[in-house]
Amino acid sequence: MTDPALLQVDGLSVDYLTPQGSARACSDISFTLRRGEILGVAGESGSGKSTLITALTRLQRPPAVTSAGRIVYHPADGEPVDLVAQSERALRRRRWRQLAIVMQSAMDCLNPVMRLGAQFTDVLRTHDPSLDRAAAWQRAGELVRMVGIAPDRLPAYPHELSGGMRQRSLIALALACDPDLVVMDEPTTAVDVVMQRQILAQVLRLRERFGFAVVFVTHDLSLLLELADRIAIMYAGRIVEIGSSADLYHRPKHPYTKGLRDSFPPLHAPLRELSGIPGSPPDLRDPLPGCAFGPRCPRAHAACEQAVPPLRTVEAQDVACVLYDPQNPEATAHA
Amino acid sequence: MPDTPVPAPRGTSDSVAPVLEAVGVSKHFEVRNRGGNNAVVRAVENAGIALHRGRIVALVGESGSGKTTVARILGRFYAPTEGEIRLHGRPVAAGGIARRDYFRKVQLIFQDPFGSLNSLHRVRYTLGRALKLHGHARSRREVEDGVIDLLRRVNLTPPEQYLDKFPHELSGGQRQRVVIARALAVRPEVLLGDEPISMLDVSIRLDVLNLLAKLRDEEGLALLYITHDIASARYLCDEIDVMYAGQLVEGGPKEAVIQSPKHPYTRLLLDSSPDPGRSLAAGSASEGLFTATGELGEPPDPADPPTGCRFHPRCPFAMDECRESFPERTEFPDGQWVHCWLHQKGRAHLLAPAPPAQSLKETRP
Amino acid sequence: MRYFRRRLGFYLFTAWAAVSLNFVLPRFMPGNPADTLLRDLQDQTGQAPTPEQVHTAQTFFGDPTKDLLGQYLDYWKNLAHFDFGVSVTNYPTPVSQLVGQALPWTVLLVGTTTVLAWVLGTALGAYMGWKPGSRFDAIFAPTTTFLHAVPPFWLSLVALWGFSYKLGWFPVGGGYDPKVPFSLNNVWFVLSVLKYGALPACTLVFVGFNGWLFSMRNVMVTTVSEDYVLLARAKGLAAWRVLFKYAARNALLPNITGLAMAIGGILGGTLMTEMVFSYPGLGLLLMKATTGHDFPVMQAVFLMITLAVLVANLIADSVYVLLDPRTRDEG
Amino acid sequence: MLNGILRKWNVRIGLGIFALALLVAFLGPWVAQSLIGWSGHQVDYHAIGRPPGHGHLLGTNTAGNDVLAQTVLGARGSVFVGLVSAVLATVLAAAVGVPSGFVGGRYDRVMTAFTNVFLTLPSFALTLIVAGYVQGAPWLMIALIIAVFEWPGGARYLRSQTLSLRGRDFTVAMRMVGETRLRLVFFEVMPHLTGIISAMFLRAMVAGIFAEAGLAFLGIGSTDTISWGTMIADAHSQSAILNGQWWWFVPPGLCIAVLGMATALVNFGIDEITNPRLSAAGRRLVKKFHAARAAGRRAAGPAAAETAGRST
Amino acid sequence: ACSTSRGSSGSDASNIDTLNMTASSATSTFVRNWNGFSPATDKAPGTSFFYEPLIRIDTMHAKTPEGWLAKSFAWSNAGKTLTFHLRPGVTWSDGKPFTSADVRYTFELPTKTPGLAVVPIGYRSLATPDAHTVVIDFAKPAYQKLATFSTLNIYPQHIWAHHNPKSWTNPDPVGTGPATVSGFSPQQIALTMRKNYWGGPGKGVKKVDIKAFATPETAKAMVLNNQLDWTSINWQSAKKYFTSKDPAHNHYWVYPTGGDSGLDYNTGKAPLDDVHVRRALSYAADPQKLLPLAPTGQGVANVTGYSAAVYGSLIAPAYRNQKVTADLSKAKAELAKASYKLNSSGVFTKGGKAYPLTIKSVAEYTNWPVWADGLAEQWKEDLGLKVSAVRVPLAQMTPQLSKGDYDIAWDWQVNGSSAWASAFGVLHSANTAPEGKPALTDYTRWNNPTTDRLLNAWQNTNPADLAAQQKYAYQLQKITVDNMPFRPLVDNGSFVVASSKNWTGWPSPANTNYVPGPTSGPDTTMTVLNLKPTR
Ligand SMILES: Nc1ncnc2c1ncn2[C@@H]1O[C@H](COP(=O)(O)OP(=O)(O)OP(=O)(O)O)[C@@H](O)[C@H]1O
Ligand SMILES: Nc1ncnc2c1ncn2[C@@H]1O[C@H](COP(=O)(O)OP(=O)(O)OP(=O)(O)O)[C@@H](O)[C@H]1O
Ligand SMILES: [Mg+2]
Ligand SMILES: [Mg+2]
Repeated sequence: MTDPALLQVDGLSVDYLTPQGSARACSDISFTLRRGEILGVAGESGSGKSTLITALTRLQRPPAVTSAGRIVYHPADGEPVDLVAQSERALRRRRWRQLAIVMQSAMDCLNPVMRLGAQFTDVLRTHDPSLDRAAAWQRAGELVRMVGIAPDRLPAYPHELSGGMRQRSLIALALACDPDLVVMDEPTTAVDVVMQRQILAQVLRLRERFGFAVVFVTHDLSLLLELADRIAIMYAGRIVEIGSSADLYHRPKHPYTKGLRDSFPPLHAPLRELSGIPGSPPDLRDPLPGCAFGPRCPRAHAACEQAVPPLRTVEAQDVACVLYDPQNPEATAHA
Repeated sequence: MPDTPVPAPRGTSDSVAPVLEAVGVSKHFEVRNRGGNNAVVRAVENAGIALHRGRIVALVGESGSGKTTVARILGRFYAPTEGEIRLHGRPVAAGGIARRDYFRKVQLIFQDPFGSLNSLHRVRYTLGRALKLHGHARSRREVEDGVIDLLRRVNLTPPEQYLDKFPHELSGGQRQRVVIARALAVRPEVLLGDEPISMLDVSIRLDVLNLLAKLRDEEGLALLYITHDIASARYLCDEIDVMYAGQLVEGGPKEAVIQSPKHPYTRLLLDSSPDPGRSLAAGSASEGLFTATGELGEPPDPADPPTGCRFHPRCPFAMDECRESFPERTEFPDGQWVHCWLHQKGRAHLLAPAPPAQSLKETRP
Repeated sequence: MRYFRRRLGFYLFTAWAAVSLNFVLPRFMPGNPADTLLRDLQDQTGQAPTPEQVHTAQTFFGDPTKDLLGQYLDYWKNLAHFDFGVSVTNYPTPVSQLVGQALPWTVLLVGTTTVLAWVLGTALGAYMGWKPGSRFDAIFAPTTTFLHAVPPFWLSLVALWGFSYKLGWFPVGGGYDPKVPFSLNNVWFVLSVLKYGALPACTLVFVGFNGWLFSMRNVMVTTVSEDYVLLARAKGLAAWRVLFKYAARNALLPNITGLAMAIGGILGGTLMTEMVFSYPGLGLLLMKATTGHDFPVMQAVFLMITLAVLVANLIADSVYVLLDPRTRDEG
Repeated sequence: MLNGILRKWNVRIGLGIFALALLVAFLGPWVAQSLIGWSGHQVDYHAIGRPPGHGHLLGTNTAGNDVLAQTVLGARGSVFVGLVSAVLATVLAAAVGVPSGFVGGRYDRVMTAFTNVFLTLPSFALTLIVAGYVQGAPWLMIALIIAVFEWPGGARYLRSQTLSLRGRDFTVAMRMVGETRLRLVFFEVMPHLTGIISAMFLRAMVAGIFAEAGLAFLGIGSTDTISWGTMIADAHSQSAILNGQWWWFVPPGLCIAVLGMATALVNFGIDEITNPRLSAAGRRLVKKFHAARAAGRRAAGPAAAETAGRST
Repeated sequence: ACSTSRGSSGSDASNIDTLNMTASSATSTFVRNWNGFSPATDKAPGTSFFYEPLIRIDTMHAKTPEGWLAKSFAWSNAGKTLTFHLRPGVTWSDGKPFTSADVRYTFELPTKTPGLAVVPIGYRSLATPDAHTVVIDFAKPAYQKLATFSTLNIYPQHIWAHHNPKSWTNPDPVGTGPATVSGFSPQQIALTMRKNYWGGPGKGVKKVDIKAFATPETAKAMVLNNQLDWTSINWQSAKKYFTSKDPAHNHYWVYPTGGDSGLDYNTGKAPLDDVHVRRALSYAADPQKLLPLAPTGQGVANVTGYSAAVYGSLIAPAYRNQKVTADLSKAKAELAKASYKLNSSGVFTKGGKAYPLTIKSVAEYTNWPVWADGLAEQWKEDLGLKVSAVRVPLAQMTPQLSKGDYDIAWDWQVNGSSAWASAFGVLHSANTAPEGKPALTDYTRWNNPTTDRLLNAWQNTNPADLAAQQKYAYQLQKITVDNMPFRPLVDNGSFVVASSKNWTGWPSPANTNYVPGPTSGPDTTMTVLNLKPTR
């Protein structure tokens, strides 16, 4: 893993401002994404995954605001830039050529009253004005063929395509301008396992071909374990653990990661009784002073309520848990 | 937490009479297709399913394969186009058993716990109505006691705390448990669960699965569990039936089906299901059956299904027979059965060694 | 296409219902043209009608409820020949002539003001919905709320009082300057039509655009938060392109059907405006016919309005199908 | 949900205005007689067509009636017509729409066609024609006529809502538990329609007031009651516009407008609850946030902005 | 002929030759329909400029008939024969001569054309011994029919014989009258005065523009803006809002029509069958106080209803100068005498039964409803009697009155074309009907043999015999004043709005023998011919 860094996220915080008070949906998020890497982000519903994705691509909608942090992007050519500080106009030039996005619901993401092909050509021609109409259409055809859709479906309207086709065409669309980074927010939740497999296999093959990096968000940890190079586990707006897939699966450090892993019964391995994670996630509007997972944590103790544990490197991964705090007497018990 | 092995499935399906049984049911929907002409969607074709006391049958299959339709036929939400439903061996069609009496025996649990509870009614009302409707409680006292008892049975404790809550004050898992409690209120013998956990957050799904297992074990309910997720089916069920494009293609004891699938579609399903254990079992990656997953093709159009075995256009082993007619049922000694020409034609060896499927991820240098 | 066939069937049915209703209504309602005539006569001459006159008037108008089926068939036969009969209060002028005289004015007034109001409202609404909470939105939203709540005819009255009587900027009524020769080839005539139509048109636009503005704004706000608009932004498309091709175009759809649905209401509102400004259109004709119990004219005007509404709906349906491919497959 | 609605300021103001209008409508004659000191018809022979002042807060009309007293009495004429027509229209809409959506099948098709026909007919022209036939009808009749042409829109909307509610899991679930049809309609489906129905009711009420005023203005209103509509019509026919007696025709029009605005406010509130995206509150906060940030940055200089980004 | 540029009429620089006027009733648009046989109420105006009757009525002098197209007329054969001597030298506007054949054609048309909505005169025979004589024979003495001839315009046979009078709209009328149509648009009709009119070319009016006005408000505004010279609308507070703005040029006159309006009591119905109730109501009604509420310029009526200015000596000397006044003490005394008693809430009761009263008036009129409201208020304050005021739409007033569906109504009373006709319509039992059945014109359901006998006798009296006329008139007047089937309150008037900025020569009510109404037949012609331009 010696690839150069593509994206450096540093202390990113995102708030939702509501009349009832603001909720910090992403809090002090830091990580580095390397070129060509697949970073998985997992966590339960409401943990801030989508918020993170939209913040990374600077696409957040009111009432979300980036309240702190930097997102430093390293283009292949040129100086690193902080996306947070960029103007909308400057960003627009980077969009899709460098940053593309695939969202969860393909039906909602395609303009229902535009033909599929037109949704390709407008972005192609925006970023490459030299492309004429026919050439753009040609290119759109190549793109959809890449994901196993016949180019003669280009004149179709989105509602005339099956769910799987729509989802795949979104992936093809994301690759239209050969981006450096594709962020994917649960791109396969709405399709069934067979289709999911097909789509992910395609993403991997295309990644091989084009070398883009992926930030892949899902709540399905078992899927990420197969797919991602590294995985970040989010809980209540924070990354609680980040590390390679293998490490996370075999040696989860954070009690939450462990609980999450054990929420997925195995397909082949011997069965045992699993219990999931009891309780429900905290209210982000009213954060606890200590570890947000404390109330649900089987190993919680007094120290957990004091302060939010910082992310620190433990063995191969980074964990935010007092159990791994060298100053914590309980820590040794586990480590 | 100690790793306690799940008890092995008890009894076999043949030993006792099924509580609820679908015999050769089909369901066709009249729809209007794009040209504005009428078309028939063959959502379910000649399916048979038997639910036994104290056992859970899982029905798996990809989207649109007809699972929900089967559940709704069993729940008498749809009348089957063909075939019949038998409750304790008695056909229930037209006049056989009154709807009210039927619902007393068979209850359906919906996928979406957010939608299946009326947001304007308190838990007390929802459960109380179910009790009163079937005469299980009359006075206020009885209703209150009945509701408390129900809440306790679905592990919502202390029950008093939940009595007067509105659905939006409950978490997803709690809501699904209220839904189950409502189904239990009529004291059914059969529960039909249509993807009862798929809308729940990952961390709380197991809770509900464990509750269903408890109901089977402690109350001897017969259960149908519909899911996409084979892993959870394996975790919960005794028996797995696989459905493809409206047809039941394979079934049998769960471990048999999962460890040695006899139908290529079951293999595809298993290969497609994420399994962290598999991919991370270092170096064991070998060729799967469906390597070129990209060229698998689209699922069939239920309004115009392929002839013969409906899986043939996507099947790597497709033979001429497969295109012509639907194969007979092949039974195996351990209770597994399959509809596949490979077995009829003695080519089963093609499937025989079930290698651990290929990992999605290439091992990168 | 099946969709069209079904819609067409519906419109034919509605047209039949409207036409029949039109036939039935006058025949079963109290009131009597003879009485109206006599009273008017007395009103004009200042003399009581003689008993002979009373008798003559009553026999002239006869009993409207005799041989209904035969009348009904005749009614259809006449309609097929575009024969709407003869006006009572303008006897023996054919109704078609009266309608022909009034129709252009209403078409002119309603046509231009509806289009103007719609375009203005939709454009402003799109802009407000694009950036909800902006200063423009914050100022305009409450203002238009209030304007929307003002009864149109009252606003017309106030406008008439202010602009015509107090300030004298506009004429107090009529469709053109009677001093100018009545001819479309005459520039002065055309100018006078514009001058006379300005105030009614302005009030109609003023009252009318708020509704469009609101529906457009609200749909736009919703549309702007759709995922496909977000994706369009993510694609780095120019802002105007996102606004027009993705947000506004989709948000426009309800306003298009709304336009057709509203035609009936618009005609109703115009009627009052025509009253206030004595604008010589269909509304005024209908009004006069109603007070004069001039059934043939009432029937004809009502039929015109109904047909206009039906045609507008039909057009809107077609346009909608053109603009929204999803409807084409609908059952 | 109902609680949430009542907590919105615009809903509160709107409902407040409605409550006031109702109060005035019911207490009208009493208010006029004891608070204003003039009944609507009482003639002040010493003040004919006087502008506001001299014991007449809103002046008098040319018949020597106190305009304020008439406005107060007119509330009754207008509001009652609005109220009754709204009740009728809403009941009709619910009685046609809800069963149509719930029962479905042929009954639904017939009712839908019926509703659509009504919806397509130009209602105001028809109202005018029908009202013209029954000229000089008592206010109850006027209300009835208005209601007859006001229900179809609501019926269609209620039908589609019922249709969707009927297919919703919770209704299906209760049916599968064995719930009776009647209770399904009244206890499962109807409660979800109350928001819609109440909004519809308010809108119908104002539409009724509008329609009454319009008809009165055209001389087809009820003739035995004072309403805001008849006041405007009288003012118009008695040359108040030409003679500039604004105090005569402005108050009733404003009253109608204010009631109209009250409905708009209530409906906005309901809209914002049912479609939270319409609420601009969040956006305003975001704007404020950015403004505060920009101000902070300007105050602290560019260097501070760099570090500010990293804190917290 | 119209010029192609903007109209130049009325501009300050040139001489004035166009009279700008309106028709008498509001219409927003004209329809080109001058079919005189049509019963239409919205025909195009201007008829009196084209068609003329044989005689005219001098309203200002006891409604005396005078010759018009007929130079003279005479009764013979005890009122059974009427001879008209036509004016020689009269031509139709197309140049053809006017003869007795045209008169014959016109009078015979209703009887010869089935379905024509025109009342036949009802003569026995009609003869035209020569081109200028028309002799009409009646079966009975027909003195009172004479007035009818003042409303029957004569049409040219040579034109109408070629058209169907039932369906022809007569777009370009050819008549004996002073003008012809030179232009038509929906808002204006342009007329050109004939040079060869039998009555002479007049004193200066060359053209007449008849303008449409949708509401009286529009007409008022047009007058104020100097767009109109002449119109006929009732202008409340005209002094304040009109004449005082330019007293020298702005004129507003209310010409008496001879009749009045006031209260009709439904004498066929309790409690108004009780004369004391009627008197109580009448004595408590104070028109003096009502008039300012709708100050149209009309005056308080004579107690008989007959206007003294018109009928003069035909009104009984006892009443001649007696205007209606309120007398509260008399009212209260009558109330005490009534067999119906007022209960605490002000409703008449008798035998435990309550008889609530309403007063109806025509909703569309601007003055009556206001007065009716005021009356209700007066009765409430002065008698403690509760009467609710109801406004009835114009179209329904007649049916309701006719069926007796009212208690008290504000309505016209003595408004016939002659003193006799005025009384006959409202008093004779031939014109009434039992309760519930439609009465023709006697809405109060006054049914009294004496009255009938007097009316019948009067009908057969030669109008020239003034003493006989007076005898019957006085007796009838006493009956109505005493029994009060109706109570006159306000003089009926023709309202005339005129401006002398452009045209002078308007008559005034004090000294005129014609009424300057814009649609008053020959009187209109007389007015126009007498106008002189100011420049
Ligand atoms: N528009 C909004 N206004 C206020 N709070 C919001 C808004 N959108 C999201 N949130 C809150 O922000 C938090 C994170 O939401 P986010 O959508 O990022 O979660 P997620 O991890 O993507 O969940 P899911 O798996 O359900 O998609 C949640 O607690 C949510 O309640
Ligand atoms: N009411 C209906 N009318 C017409 N077609 C229907 C109807 N219900 C289901 N179908 C069709 O029948 C087929 C089977 O649908 P069903 O819902 O049973 O599938 P499923 O296996 O439950 O799918 P999923 O996993 O997506 O829930 C689908 O093609 C569906 O489109
Ligand atoms: Mg998300
Ligand atoms: Mg399903």
